[in-house]
Amino acid sequence: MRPSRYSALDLVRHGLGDRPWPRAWRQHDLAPAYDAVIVGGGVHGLATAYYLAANHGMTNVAVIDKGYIGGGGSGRNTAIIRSNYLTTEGVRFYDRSVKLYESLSAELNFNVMFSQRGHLTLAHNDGSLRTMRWRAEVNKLEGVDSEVIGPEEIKRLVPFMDTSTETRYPILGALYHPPGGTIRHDAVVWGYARGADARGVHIHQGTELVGIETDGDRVVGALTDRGRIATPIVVNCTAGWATLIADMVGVRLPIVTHPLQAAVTEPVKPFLGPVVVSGTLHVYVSQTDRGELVFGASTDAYTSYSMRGSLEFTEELAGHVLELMPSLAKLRVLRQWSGLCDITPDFSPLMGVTPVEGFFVDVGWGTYGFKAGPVAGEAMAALLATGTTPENIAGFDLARFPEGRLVGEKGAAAVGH
Amino acid sequence: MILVPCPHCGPRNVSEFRHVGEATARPDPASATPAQWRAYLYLRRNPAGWTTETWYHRAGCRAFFGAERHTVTNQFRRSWSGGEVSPLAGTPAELGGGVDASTAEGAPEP
Amino acid sequence: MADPIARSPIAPLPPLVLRDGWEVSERRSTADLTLADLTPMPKLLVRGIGALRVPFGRAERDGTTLVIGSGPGEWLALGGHPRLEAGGELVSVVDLTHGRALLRLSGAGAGSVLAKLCAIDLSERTTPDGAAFRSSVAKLVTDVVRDDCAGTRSYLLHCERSSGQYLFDALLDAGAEFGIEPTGADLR
Amino acid sequence: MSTKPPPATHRLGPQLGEVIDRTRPLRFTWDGAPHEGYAGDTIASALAAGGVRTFSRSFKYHRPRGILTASFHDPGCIVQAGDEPNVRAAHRRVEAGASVTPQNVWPSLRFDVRSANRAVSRFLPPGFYYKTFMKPERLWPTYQKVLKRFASGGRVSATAAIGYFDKRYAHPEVLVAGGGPAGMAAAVAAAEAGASVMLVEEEYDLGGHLRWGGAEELAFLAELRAAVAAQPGIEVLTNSAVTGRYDDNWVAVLQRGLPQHRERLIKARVGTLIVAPGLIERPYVFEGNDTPGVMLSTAVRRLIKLYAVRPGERAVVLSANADGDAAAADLERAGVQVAEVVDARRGGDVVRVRGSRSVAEVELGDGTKVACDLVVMAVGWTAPTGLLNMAGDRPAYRPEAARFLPGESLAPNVLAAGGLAGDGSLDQLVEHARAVGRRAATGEGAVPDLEVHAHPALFRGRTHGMVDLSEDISSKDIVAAAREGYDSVELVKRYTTVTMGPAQGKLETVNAVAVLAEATGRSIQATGTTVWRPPHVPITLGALAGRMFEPVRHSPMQSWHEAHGAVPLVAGQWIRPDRYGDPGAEVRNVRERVGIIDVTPLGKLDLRGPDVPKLLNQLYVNKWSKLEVGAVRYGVMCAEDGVVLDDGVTGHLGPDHYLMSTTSSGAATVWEWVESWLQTERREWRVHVTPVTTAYASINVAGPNSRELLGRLSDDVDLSSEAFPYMRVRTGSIAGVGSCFMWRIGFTGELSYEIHVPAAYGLHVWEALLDQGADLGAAPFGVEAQRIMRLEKGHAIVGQDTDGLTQGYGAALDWLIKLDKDDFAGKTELAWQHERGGYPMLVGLHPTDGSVVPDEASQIVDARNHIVGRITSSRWSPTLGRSVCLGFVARHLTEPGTVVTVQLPDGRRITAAVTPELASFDPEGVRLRG
Repeated sequence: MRPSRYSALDLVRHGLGDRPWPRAWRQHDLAPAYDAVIVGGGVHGLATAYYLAANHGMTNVAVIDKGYIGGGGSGRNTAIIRSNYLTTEGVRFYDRSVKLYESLSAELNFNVMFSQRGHLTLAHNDGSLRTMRWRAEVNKLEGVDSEVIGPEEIKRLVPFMDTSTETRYPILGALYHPPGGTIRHDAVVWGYARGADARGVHIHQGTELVGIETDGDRVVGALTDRGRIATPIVVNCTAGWATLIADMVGVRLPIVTHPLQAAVTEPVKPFLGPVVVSGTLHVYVSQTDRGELVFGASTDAYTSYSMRGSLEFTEELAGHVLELMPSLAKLRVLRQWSGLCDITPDFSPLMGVTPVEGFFVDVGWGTYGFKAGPVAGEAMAALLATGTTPENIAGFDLARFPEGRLVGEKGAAAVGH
Repeated sequence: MILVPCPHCGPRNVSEFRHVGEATARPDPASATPAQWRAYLYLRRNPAGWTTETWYHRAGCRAFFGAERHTVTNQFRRSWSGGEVSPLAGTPAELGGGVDASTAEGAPEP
Repeated sequence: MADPIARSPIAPLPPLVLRDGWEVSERRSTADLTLADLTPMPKLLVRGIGALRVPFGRAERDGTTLVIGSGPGEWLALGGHPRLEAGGELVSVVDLTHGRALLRLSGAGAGSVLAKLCAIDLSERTTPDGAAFRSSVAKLVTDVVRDDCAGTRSYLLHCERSSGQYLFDALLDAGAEFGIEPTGADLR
Repeated sequence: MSTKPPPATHRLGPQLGEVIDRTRPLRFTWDGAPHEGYAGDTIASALAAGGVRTFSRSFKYHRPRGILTASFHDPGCIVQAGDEPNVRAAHRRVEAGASVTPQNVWPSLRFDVRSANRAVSRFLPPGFYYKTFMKPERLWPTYQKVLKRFASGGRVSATAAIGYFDKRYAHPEVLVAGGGPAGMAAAVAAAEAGASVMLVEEEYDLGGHLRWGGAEELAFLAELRAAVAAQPGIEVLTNSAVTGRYDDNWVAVLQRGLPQHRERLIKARVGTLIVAPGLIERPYVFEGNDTPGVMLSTAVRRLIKLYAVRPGERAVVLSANADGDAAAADLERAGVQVAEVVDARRGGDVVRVRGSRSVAEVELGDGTKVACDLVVMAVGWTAPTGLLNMAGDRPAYRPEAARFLPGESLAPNVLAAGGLAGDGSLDQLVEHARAVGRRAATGEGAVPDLEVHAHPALFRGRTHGMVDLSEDISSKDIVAAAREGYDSVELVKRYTTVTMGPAQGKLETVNAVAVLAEATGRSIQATGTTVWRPPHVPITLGALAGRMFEPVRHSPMQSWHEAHGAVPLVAGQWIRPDRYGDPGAEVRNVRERVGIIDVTPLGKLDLRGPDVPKLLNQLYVNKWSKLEVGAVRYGVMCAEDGVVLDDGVTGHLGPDHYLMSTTSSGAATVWEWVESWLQTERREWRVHVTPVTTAYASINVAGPNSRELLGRLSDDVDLSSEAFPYMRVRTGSIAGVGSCFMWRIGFTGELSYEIHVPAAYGLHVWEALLDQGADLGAAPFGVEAQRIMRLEKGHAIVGQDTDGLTQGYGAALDWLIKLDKDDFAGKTELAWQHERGGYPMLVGLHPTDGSVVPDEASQIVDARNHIVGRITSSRWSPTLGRSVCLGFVARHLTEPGTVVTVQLPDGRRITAAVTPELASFDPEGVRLRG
């Protein structure tokens, strides 16, 4: 079946008739068997399910989530979209994601509010500036719009920015990436869920994976707290619990889990255009259409599964925000939260097959999983449906660590931001 | 700000420490296979529960020490001097000594 | 050639005089809360299990020398050379007179000032007179010694030389609301 | 516009517990017009006294909003005060001369164009923006501009005064959050038991609801205040708030309105936290419940008793409890005509309120319509369980009491007291609180259970109304969202944004949950609440940031550099001279005469003990066993993955005594690296490590005249090439300063001496060098000139000419790496890299057109436009009169003479040739050995 179309006209119709809107996705009983069980009802899991159904006609699929959809990293990240990466592979991969995001509202008939307001990565030292130029040059060769700009141009784009040389870490320049921006993260999750549901995918919230049944080295079932599901395919699309789920089938992943915290201020009238990122001050900030400032920083310094958040996070964050924009001192922080990030040694994901037949991974997304949601879903769907690994994720294979083929994105991270 | 029990200085704010990471014994370089060696470099158990790890009291006694911490509650139950070497050094390069570990730089951009 | 002049990393307030080859401030403040630069004082780092008797976390006077148990098997000796215990272990002595800065924060409000920069509990219960600890002060690794003078609350702060001026300025800023004043040091 | 403030038409005569000082009138402006209030007035009470009823417009439908709670949480009273946005007008005291303006109004408070939204509200269901603006895609940015216009909140300005904010640490054994009767009693009991106590109250005075009680309550309050004052162990913080409880009882307290600062963050390591915030009165949901003139019973009592303000002329009171009845009595006493007291306990109800700008008429459950300008709601309470939630507790809903109460999973070092913990008479609550206080202080003593009194469950009447006033979310919106499948409390919150506004759910959550439960047919307990997250009370970025401590490091010669116009270079914590004038001229002076550079930031580790050679062999890739006293050697360190970590020279100063130098930026890393090996893998080795980076002022004296210059200053060291050859170290005096180290090494490629002088004498020696060397051309040079010269010499910089994946052999270190050593850090990976081969290599590059300097990070591409390398360093060489570069190229391009294509950032393409050596200048090293 098709979902009821959303449109301005429908808004008027429903408004006049006070007709209730149909459910965006339905509730189902747990079927005894599915062709594939996707673990994790976030953007990765739901996008994978959506493209399985939409691109490959594979619809006897379940997405299970122990909580509610979008309750993990997908609903906790700061929804920054960009493709200004360092390596050719990275740039191509994320550029595909940006392209998919650009047409996602129309594709899903659900406005995900992708706002390409531009993305600035500040450089406070020559090493950092060199890295920005490195990224800009690779981006340009791949046809991605990125350019290194100077303090005057930065001031023009962000009048609140202190671009003087009197600051502790003066701003020397920035990588400017016009197609970058922000998106309404929940809308992406709901849009994919609605689209997948309309194509027959079963979405099971409040359903926790408790075990994976194998026959030799082959997956035969998924055990949940609501019962057993017979399935030849289990896809691990989780963040925070990736290693715990892999442990169920004895697959070891090169992942450590760190909390990543974020905070939001009270709303004020719009004053900040682009997304602003500073690696040296490890802070990023953007203003939502509601007027709130959304902040993030780098992951917590020690591994943890705690999502309670810390005071020191907001302290460091505020200090660094005010070094960039001192006149915001009287703006108030309204709420802080945290999510879990699965960090790999080369800051690149783990995607594809594992030593256990039928157990697939789409994990290890660190702090950049949301922006990859659509392309990851598209590629994983292709892998599951065709059995062959798409070229654009071949480099993210599990074997690269024992074989010492780390992905080059680590290059920049260690050079300093 | 959790408290980390330094075996020498007693409980101190975590910002005084560097989390070296989950303990991993160094294989014998002479006989280690690539898979074994890279397990030492990259593979960690990453449990949601009690874990044995190494900490460095950067802003205190400068001791490396081992500790058992619960990764969900962040409670510690034991600590002792020693611990395991960290294969990848890992202290952010740009900031010199003498700062709180909490101001460390090094993670990739979101 | 001019005689060598030794200088502290902390710019001294006029009037200036030379004392033992060091350029120091003659200024004397009468404020209730003062901050003094004691950098010219000799500073030795002693290492070696059992090299000295003073326990870790305590500071004791050995004649004119203040011996600080600054770490496990590690001591700081300020103002002179302590008598080392004979021990089988490796013992080393490194002169850090030029490598560190030394400040004294004195006055009834000294604890209140330090409490703005340092997370350690400064109450009598936890850090009484003679207590020593190394921690973060204004985000700078600093050895702190509670070393009261004639019953008045006083702290010695010992940090890496190149950040001496930074720490000095941070303490003055924190002490402003309590009327702190910089003063020249009596180094004897 | 008149400059006379309006008469205080609504100000009452003196009240028993009033907090205003009638002897101190204050002038301020509201929306540009002059107003008057008294010291002690809040902005809202002062305006209400002058008859103001509308304080703002709501964010979505721009409905007029007035006083609802007359407390910090009041969603209708959020205003702009000067350059400060989102000020809580019902809490912030009025200041003389303040300029206060309403928010979310355009063009004016009285007439607001956007209130047209109200007409179309039926067409703006929750999440309507998800359902439209999808096509055509190119128009979305335009739609978005329109949406942005509706952003709520005040304004920030790029020129706002920053102000002074700071922080302090505290270590109270007991911290009490809430200064009402229970909090005061708990604090006194804890202090009596010998504990140090911090008592934190959000409002300006201790006392909580006793402050607006009758004579009896006020007398009891006076006793409690006296008891608190009598305890020296209690630190009282009013106009302050606990903003969060974190792991290990790390508690954040926001202290407001200090004389010298606006806000201060107190970070308290607390023994036991007592949570005693009292209860928050809950609004009632019915049609028109957000109309100005609809108030909570506590709001009217605050206005009357604390501020002597008459909240209206003719009131209808909906009462389900004693506080409602008391409010009715207070209104009567204040001369307000109470048209009707609707008793909810007997089934009385309010159906809807009519009135466009403010209340005009109310329709009751029995259908009667009563004309009035004030509707008072007393329908029950919300327990502010946020802090308990942060301490791991999941509050439990008690249907008979119609509110949440503390659950079972509270952390042992957190206790609850007062109305949050249960019901009872004032005496019972105080007794309970005293027991809690004693237990907090001593860890002993039983805490009696409090009873829980029945209370009618009143959330939504028979009409739909506003649930979240600050977000403009009605009960109808929540029902609609649930029907669409957003039927869990988390999903409905995200979809409708209910409880996401300034009050963060303190007023709205329970009503939202109740409406959702009603819509889904689940119980309130089963529906549950969202997780309360810090901060419990909004806190400014300024207070969180405090004084922003960022340590900086300076060399002993910093004052000289500043006095001589050095351009500063921020290198991590170090501030260094980048240049004094023209770097090219500085280079020429070094190449032709002699220059001096301040290299104090070079990391230096003093190494002592018999096992130092073992340590060096373990951490460097080359061999160290045979380094005799007086010799120095260059070394490179790799991590265990074979990636280049740092480089530098180490000298053998004397028996069991070495000095290791590191890069400036790597100093901390290497120190920890060394310590980690000595304290873990190699604990048996006897080595003492001491960082002595700034125990010495380090100066590099470089150039043909350097020997002559140093000779003039050092009388006890034979500097002749025979006595003091290249790669040797000597100890002696310079300019009268003893025990200086002199290393004969050269990063610049010239005859040069790196001297390490006891730091306090650094400036003395620096000035002596320039003074004595004037005729030799001695002049300072900066980091930039040094960078040019090292590049001419082909010296790679770790972190610039290598990256986070560059293993030893890729950095062209074949000549240094000794795989025949039995073990060293990174050996295994380096051996495998060597076997594997095929890795990209660092090479020297000369652009064919020597006048072009390709920017660093320019990419090297092949014919098919694929990236096959990049420029890592590039400069114009004044010595060679051409550009010189280092770069990475794919293995098949490393042969000297190979010509590669470089893509410049401006789009141009140039060619460059691989050079035979990394060094472009004096590759044989004749000059530095001279």
